[in-house]
Amino acid sequence: MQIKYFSWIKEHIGKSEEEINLPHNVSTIEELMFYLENLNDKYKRAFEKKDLIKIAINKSYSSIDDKINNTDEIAFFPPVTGG
Amino acid sequence: MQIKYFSWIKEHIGKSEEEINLPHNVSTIEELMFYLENLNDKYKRAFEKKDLIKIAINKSYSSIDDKINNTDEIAFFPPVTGG
Amino acid sequence: MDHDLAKNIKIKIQIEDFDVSTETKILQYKKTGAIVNFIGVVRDHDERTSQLINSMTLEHYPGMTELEIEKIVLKSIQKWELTGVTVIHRIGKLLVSDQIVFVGVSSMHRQNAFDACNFIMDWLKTQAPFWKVEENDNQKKWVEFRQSDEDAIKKWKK
Amino acid sequence: MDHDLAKNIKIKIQIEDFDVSTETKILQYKKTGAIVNFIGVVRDHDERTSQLINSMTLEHYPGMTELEIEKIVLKSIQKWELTGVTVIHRIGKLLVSDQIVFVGVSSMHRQNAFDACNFIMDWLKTQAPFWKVEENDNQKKWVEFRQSDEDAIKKWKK
Repeated sequence: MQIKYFSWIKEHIGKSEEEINLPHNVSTIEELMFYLENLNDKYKRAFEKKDLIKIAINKSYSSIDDKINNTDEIAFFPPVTGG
Repeated sequence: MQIKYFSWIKEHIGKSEEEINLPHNVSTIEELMFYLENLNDKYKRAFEKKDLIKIAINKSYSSIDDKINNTDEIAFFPPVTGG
Repeated sequence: MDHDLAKNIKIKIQIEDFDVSTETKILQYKKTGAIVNFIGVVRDHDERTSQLINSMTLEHYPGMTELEIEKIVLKSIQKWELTGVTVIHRIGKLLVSDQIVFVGVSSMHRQNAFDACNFIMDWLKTQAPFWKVEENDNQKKWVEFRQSDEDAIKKWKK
Repeated sequence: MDHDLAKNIKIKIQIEDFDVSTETKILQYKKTGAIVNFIGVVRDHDERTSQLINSMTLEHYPGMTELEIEKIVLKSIQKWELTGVTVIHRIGKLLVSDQIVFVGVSSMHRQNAFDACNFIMDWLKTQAPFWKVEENDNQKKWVEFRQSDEDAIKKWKK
């Protein structure tokens, strides 16, 4: 599974993307976030303010309950500030 | 008194401006219009559709009841169509 | 009225064309975050009759036009916090696709710029003494005023 | 959707600057009577803290950005009768006074152009995945989202 991070989430984690193998017990975005934040303190800090984190599955806005699978591209980013 | 005509009012009357001496019995815009439309058929036709005629006294929108005097600049024109 | 803003108002009635990029740059001050431009152009047909046209000629009431536009612009800067306002209106003969009018408004925040530009256009359409005559090979025809323009200004009276 | 209009949609994410006059001309079709442009520019200060800035850098989510802007533009042409729509958003490092975004809408009638341009900007502000980081001599700071941008889209949900 491809995961992308943007803005301050990317900076907290220290990388803009990574490839992971989806663990067997992870089938939703919420479970993926829980899995990631328990990897180390960098992820913990990145996912601290969950209200402020937007999620995209395959470049489309998604919610925390959405199902995911190993071929998906997941992205985590803060509220957008362009324009 | 200076009188200016614009758009189709100007074309009906056949001139864009003229200098007149205000007759003694004319003290409002309404009386001036009555005086002008009785001069000849050109003016009569120009002032036929009174609802469609806008009035300015000294370059400021005015109404048919407004008082006028010999030093004023009066203008008659149709609803505006710029922009 | 903000003293600085008074310097940032430009009103021009001219025969010449205008350049939208140049006018946009002029509207840009240090505090400006948003610029909204309106550009009116000559359509190839009469709106009411759908008849094709070749050109139009714009006449106006020199002196009164500038005063009326100034009144509208002053109202807009009393209503919204703006950093600059430009109104340029062309007169004389214009061909299909020619630019007729430019209204540009700059502000710190975009909604003020959108509203002020919309407000100025709506009032200009009903108050500024310009008249259009449309021309094609066979005839010329004075454009009739539109009730929808009168109706448009009601939204600012709420 | 009008087949012709689909050809008149332009969406670009680019590092390079854009020219407002050129983009305005591109939006002009035979039926066009009105063009409304929005131009966002880099202010010299942070909105929340008022701290002066020297530059900002814009990053985005390539691929998703284009899809989100396309969705917004398609919504706008379903809602209003338009003749053309252009959205250009710059990325990378921008200095104070640089142009950030261009949204241009052309239509037969001005109110459609005003509303569609305003609608596209409001949705772009909350949906298109761009992030700004502001820079001055001492620090860099990710711009925080504004509640007022979230609130702005409510006017289109009535």
